[in-house]
Amino acid sequence: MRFIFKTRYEQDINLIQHNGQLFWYGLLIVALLAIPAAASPYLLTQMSQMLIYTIIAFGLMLLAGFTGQMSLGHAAFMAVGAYTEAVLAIAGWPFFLSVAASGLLAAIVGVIIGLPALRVKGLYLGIATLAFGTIVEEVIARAEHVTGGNAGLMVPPIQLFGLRFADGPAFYYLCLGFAIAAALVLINLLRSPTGRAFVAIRDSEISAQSMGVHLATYKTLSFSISAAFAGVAGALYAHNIRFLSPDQFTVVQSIELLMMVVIGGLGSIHGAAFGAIFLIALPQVINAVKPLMPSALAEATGLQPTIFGMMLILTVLFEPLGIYGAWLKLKAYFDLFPFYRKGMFRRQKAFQKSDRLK
Amino acid sequence: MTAPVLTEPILTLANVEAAYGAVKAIRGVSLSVAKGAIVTVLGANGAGKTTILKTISGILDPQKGAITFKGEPIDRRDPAEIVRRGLSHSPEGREVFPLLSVRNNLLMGAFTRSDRDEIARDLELVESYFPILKERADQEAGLLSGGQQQMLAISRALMSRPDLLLLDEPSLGLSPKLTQDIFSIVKRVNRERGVTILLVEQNAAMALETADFGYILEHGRIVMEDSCAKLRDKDDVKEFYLGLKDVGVRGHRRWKKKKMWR
Amino acid sequence: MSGHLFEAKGISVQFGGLRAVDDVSFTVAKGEVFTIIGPNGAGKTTVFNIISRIYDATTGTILLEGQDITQVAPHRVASLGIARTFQNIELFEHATVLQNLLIGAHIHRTTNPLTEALFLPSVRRAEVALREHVERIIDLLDLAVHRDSMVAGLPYGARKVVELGRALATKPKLLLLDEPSSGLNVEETEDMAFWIEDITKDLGITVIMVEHDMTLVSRVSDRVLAMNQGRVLALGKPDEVQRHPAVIEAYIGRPALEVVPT
Amino acid sequence: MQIVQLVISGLAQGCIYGLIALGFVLIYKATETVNFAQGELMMIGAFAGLFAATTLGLPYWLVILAAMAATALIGLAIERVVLQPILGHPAFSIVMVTIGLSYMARGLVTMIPVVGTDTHALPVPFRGEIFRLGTLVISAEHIVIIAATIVLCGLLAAMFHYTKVGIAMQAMSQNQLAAYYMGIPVKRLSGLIWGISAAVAAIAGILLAPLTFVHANMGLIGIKAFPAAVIGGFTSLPGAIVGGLIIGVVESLAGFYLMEGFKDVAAFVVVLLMLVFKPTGLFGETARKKV
Amino acid sequence: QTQGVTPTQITLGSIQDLSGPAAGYGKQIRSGLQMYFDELNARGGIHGRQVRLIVEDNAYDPRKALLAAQKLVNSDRIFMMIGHLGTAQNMAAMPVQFERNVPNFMPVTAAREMYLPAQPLKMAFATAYYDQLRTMLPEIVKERALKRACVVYQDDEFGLEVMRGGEAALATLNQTFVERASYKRGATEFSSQVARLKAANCDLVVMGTIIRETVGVLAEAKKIGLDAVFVATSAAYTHLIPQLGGPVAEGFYAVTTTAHPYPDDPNPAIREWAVRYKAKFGEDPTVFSAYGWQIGNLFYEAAVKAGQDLTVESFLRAMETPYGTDLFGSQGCAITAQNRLCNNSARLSQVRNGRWVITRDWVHGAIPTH
Ligand SMILES: Nc1ncnc2c1ncn2[C@@H]1O[C@H](COP(=O)(O)OP(=O)(O)OP(=O)(O)O)[C@@H](O)[C@H]1O
Ligand SMILES: Nc1ncnc2c1ncn2[C@@H]1O[C@H](COP(=O)(O)OP(=O)(O)OP(=O)(O)O)[C@@H](O)[C@H]1O
Ligand SMILES: [Mg+2]
Ligand SMILES: [Mg+2]
Repeated sequence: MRFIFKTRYEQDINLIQHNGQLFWYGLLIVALLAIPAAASPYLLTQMSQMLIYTIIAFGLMLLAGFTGQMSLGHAAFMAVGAYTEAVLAIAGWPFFLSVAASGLLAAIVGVIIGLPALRVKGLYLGIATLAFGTIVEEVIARAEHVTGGNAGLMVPPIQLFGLRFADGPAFYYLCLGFAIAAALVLINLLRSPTGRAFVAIRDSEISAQSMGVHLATYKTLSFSISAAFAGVAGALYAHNIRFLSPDQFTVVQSIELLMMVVIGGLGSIHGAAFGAIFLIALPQVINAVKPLMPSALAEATGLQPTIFGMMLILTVLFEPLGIYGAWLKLKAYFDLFPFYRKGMFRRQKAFQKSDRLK
Repeated sequence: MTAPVLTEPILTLANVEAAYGAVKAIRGVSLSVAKGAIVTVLGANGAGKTTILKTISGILDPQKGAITFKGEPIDRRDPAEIVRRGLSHSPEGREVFPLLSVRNNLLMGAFTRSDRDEIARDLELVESYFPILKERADQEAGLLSGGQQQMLAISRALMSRPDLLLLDEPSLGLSPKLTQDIFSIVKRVNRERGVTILLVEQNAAMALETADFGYILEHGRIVMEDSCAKLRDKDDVKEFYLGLKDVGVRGHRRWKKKKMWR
Repeated sequence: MSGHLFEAKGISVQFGGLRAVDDVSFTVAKGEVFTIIGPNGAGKTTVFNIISRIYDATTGTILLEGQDITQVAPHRVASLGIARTFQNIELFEHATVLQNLLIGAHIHRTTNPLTEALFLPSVRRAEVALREHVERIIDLLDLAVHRDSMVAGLPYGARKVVELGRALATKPKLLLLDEPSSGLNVEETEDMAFWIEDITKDLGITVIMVEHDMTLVSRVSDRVLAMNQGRVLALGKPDEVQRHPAVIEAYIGRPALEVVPT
Repeated sequence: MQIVQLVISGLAQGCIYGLIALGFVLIYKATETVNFAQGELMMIGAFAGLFAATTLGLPYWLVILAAMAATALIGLAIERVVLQPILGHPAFSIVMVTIGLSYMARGLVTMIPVVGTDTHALPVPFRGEIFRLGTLVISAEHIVIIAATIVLCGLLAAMFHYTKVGIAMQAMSQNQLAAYYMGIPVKRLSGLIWGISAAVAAIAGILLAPLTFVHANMGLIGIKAFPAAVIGGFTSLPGAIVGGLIIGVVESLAGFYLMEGFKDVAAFVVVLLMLVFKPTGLFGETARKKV
Repeated sequence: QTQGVTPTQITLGSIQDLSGPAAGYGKQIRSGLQMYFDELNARGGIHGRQVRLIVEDNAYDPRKALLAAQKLVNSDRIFMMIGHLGTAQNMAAMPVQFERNVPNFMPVTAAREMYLPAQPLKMAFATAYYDQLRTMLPEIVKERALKRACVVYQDDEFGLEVMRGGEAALATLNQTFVERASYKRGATEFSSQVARLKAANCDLVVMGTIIRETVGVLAEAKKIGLDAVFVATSAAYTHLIPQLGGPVAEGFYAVTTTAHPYPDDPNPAIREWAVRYKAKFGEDPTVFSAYGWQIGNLFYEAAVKAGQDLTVESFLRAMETPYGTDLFGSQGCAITAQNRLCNNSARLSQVRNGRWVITRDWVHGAIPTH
């Protein structure tokens, strides 16, 4: 057990609360920096992909986990970012400019998609975003002269300072940089008034309003920040995948993004990262254990979706707070080690209340 | 007041402990409610009164201890099943069905019953207690005022014709006049229909006047139990629960006196 | 203390066929504690909802410091200096007490999302300042023990205090308290009385309160407005209103119960 | 005439959307969660019908009953195994579970040896039969679909409004805790509603089978049924059907009169317009919190 | 040392749709390939090397295809990508392969991008949808004296290719499409599309459709009485069309390359092959199983020619020599440095009495040069 005596208010505000944290996060960064030395090119691409999804997860977590707005159209923001980046890269824009443009354009689309959020909540918002996502997908497919339509679009590699950032360690470090920056932005927002306003909207719109929080402003702000994250991640994604087509950004993809934050643990920043790791690692793990399965099962066509669905169900069933929840328990277990009591984490009966009145 | 004939207990709690996650809310509570009696539990904010009631009606599973209702154990049962055994609970926070009409709310109170005529008669009865419920029969319950919802919650609990009625702060948010009415209704229901009542109240004066037997709860423990007549005589009860000092509870002192349970 | 801080001129609200508030006018002087009483469903909370702009008045105007605020947007009300608590408690359940209070101070933010994203030193300074402001409220209301607890796990009484604290954190001129003492026991009601006194005397905040506890009402209010069925029944000094026959008839019932120790 | 023909086709297709939407609304009304696996229940129902018709060789009306029964059982089982343990958790968690279920259902179906990833045809007695009314053509399949939809909707709406169990289901969706306090057997009713909506899904599946065949991904049509339910207000059974019909007709007309691609997004454009102009849908009640 | 080749083993990769909308095909191609290589390994392999085939799933999603390609190329270090299914999927995977000098051998998609622009690492066998129509459509139009051609197509690259091929074919006859209607992939309802065709009085409908959509369109057309000649590409040439469509599929045409291997095929070798296939996989083979087998066979022949020292270069050199017909009567393979397509021939089949019958034998299209 660790007791921290606080003597100044700043201590609550600081990024790092104590030396233990400093040590572990430091270690994590060092490990992340060291990965290219050990990883195969394939693994490195996967790691980059993971970092890219982490950025999306951060954004979606801000929206779904902290502002309480459901988005079933997040792939659309990714698509806007990815296509903007591709088109601008082809037009020869320098990377940092084009990536900024991708984020910005996605944010603008985010504001537009966020507009229904001003009138509808919960489930309805989910459907509205789903509808919007589908329409964006269709628009991309139709705007053939810009996006290449259903035939797809090849994305040129990033050229930065005369160097090629197409793949390998260079691209990985680029993604890492963006992911760390995204994490910092998210944490900073959450420890300041904006983040608290988001949480207020999530918990009670009516009293958020009487505290002077302008619902429309903050909801659209949350949508646009979240979309900007997805847009920037989409831009990186475009370079990692190098081939864009509208069917990479469907409703199913949006649902998978949402799945990612739920499995990771809704309402926590760590959870976002865990979710991204899960989403990318699971197919790898399934492939890795395939040789161990009976061949009939290993060759079964529906294996991957089945396992995906099963993991999602098991997570919600046994660990509603997702991977992050499990992580917390593990930590508590070790912190308390000899004093750990069995009933401590027993789940209570829970009772659902109507969302229609919020 | 004449003490009613105290028969065997209809409800007993033996050494019950309940917790919210890692927070223990009640610790080793033992109490018993005699059949036909009105029993009250008093205690400060956060003492665990609501928790006791929730544990009895199965909303919360006790970690330890046993709860017996009509001679059978009811701990760790499905709440709906406990209700069907003849227990009814008017919860803290009203908990009406906001989008159902007032009438349907009341009918849901009688969900476990199938005697149509009797239900109709009970409906008339509760509507005579609180005429507003009849006036607003078709209004959505969620749009009632706070006090009206409270009346609805109590009436709804009565509609199941329980053997044991748990009332959690029934007077919360009611006007002084209705508060008096509520307690007389409680008494009437108890006398006329033989319903046993377990009452949790902040209005200690009223509670002690209405009930036969009382428990005092502090920090999740029962610190005192006695007949209400005797409880009303204790100095600490007078001071902390009845406010019977010349000038308020603490006079003009802003600091708090420690309670010393004797 | 010249002029009114707040004035309601002939306000009415119609819900379908129901006139919940019917031509109500009153003024509140600066520094005053103005109490609204009335039977359940009289329209007291609705008056609050009009003032805090959750409902639109069907007719009538409301003025704050002479300025017409009948049409302002609901989220602007806080910056005009009006804060409120809710009858059924509307806190941010999945946030700590500290965070709840900080959200209360939202209108006093000096930073914007861009500087916050980078957490510039100015943001840090602003955060510390906000925190200091909020800590003073925590001290005043004795909330230090709950500072880092999730609101979801607090007992009813503590939540009432947190809500009061959150309203104070907006640094209001006019504070609307909807049944501040409901669910509190005598001792806690006493605390509430002290706080209301402090709020008006030391912080200079004007209070409009809806309350059913007549002891508290007599003790803290300067003037009392009694309502019934949406209309004004009586307006005046607390004891005058309490003695008003119509008020006794509709609201108080028989004289407050005296518990005489036997 | 052209337009009438288009409207008729649209209505028939709309009934299918409506039937799936009906399943959404049923579960929503009783548990206030959205079942993303409703389309997959429909797929399971269609496969059950296929099995009854081809392997068992049952007559058509028995095929329907058998499929309804089998799917209802599966619905019950799903409820019992994965939903009951988290009953009472936030709606969002339950939605995620149903998404997981839909993935699993799609995956598992393809693992069944004979079924696999193939497309199958369900033998139907009235297949290909058409009635002509002047130049108008109405197929028997469509008439059956429309009739079945109306009957089902009427029955279920009556259940919700007039029976104690129906009202109790609404009650438990609004305040589960209070439902327990009233002795409403929340768990049993939740199982019951899953069974019923699975049976409705089975009917939808069997009615849809002649039009789109039976295959593992046929449930994806459920995505179009969401807008239908929303347009109807999500809490109204007739609303679901009306919403479905609107979407069916709009699609049909958009496909004929508007430019390419409009047919596919028509449903979503309509639902967005609806949400902007009347967020509660055509028949939804405006629920506002009183403070 | 060439990637994926050891003294005892050749590692090949393939990406199929094993869980998505085209999973039926993917599995059959996999089975065809697997059957060929299993039998080959049992015979002793290629110059003493066993062939190991690693199949990845792309769920018909280009993104997954790309990741699968990265895995196969970088992690499993395959020698060659063989029989990859899907146009967009191949488009996504090829850059990854080519960066590591991994050839794309005989993808199962009839898109022109599989051999154009010409590139040594591209090798294709499937006559492009575009060319299928360009060669075959004028024949039908002239034969049946059709005047009003229409098209209904899936709104993606596949459907557009069909539409463009039809346009090119009609251009040679000074005709154009009088009506076009499209639908989104996965659509189940075609009433408004068919209504448009009917309103335009079409007598020929070119179909850029696959299976369910084909049957859906045919059924709707029959219902509202649109009486026309329906022609599709090899994408709709599968036994499922007559099986699902029943009477509505009668008379429907599809361009064909390899013929469906019916268990009662007149050719005893094919009959015997079908029996082996059924014994191994428990189901009757389809034309996709045959594609898989043909691709495996062509790889074998070229690899044998390449000799003991198997490298990408030696294999490509061997590939640029002519190959003859195979078990299924293919028109051989004549790949050159400029032409990366085996041949551009096609035939035409029609559904008669519930099965496919070849109605016009091989027509040789021009060698593609674009
Ligand atoms: N949902 C919860 N999660 C965590 N702790 C809780 C929860 N509900 C209650 N508690 C804790 O349990 C203790 C007992 O609460 P309970 O509500 O039973 O008190 P009470 O006596 O009814 O108080 P009140 O008079 O305010 O209603 C309190 O300390 C409270 O903090
Ligand atoms: N949104 C609404 N729609 C319909 N009727 C309403 C609405 N809000 C309040 N009412 C009705 O208006 C009347 C006044 O309600 P209000 O909440 O103001 O009462 P109150 O005086 O605060 O009572 P209490 O002391 O019980 O809280 C009640 O009869 C209530 O049913
Ligand atoms: Mg309580
Ligand atoms: Mg009120």
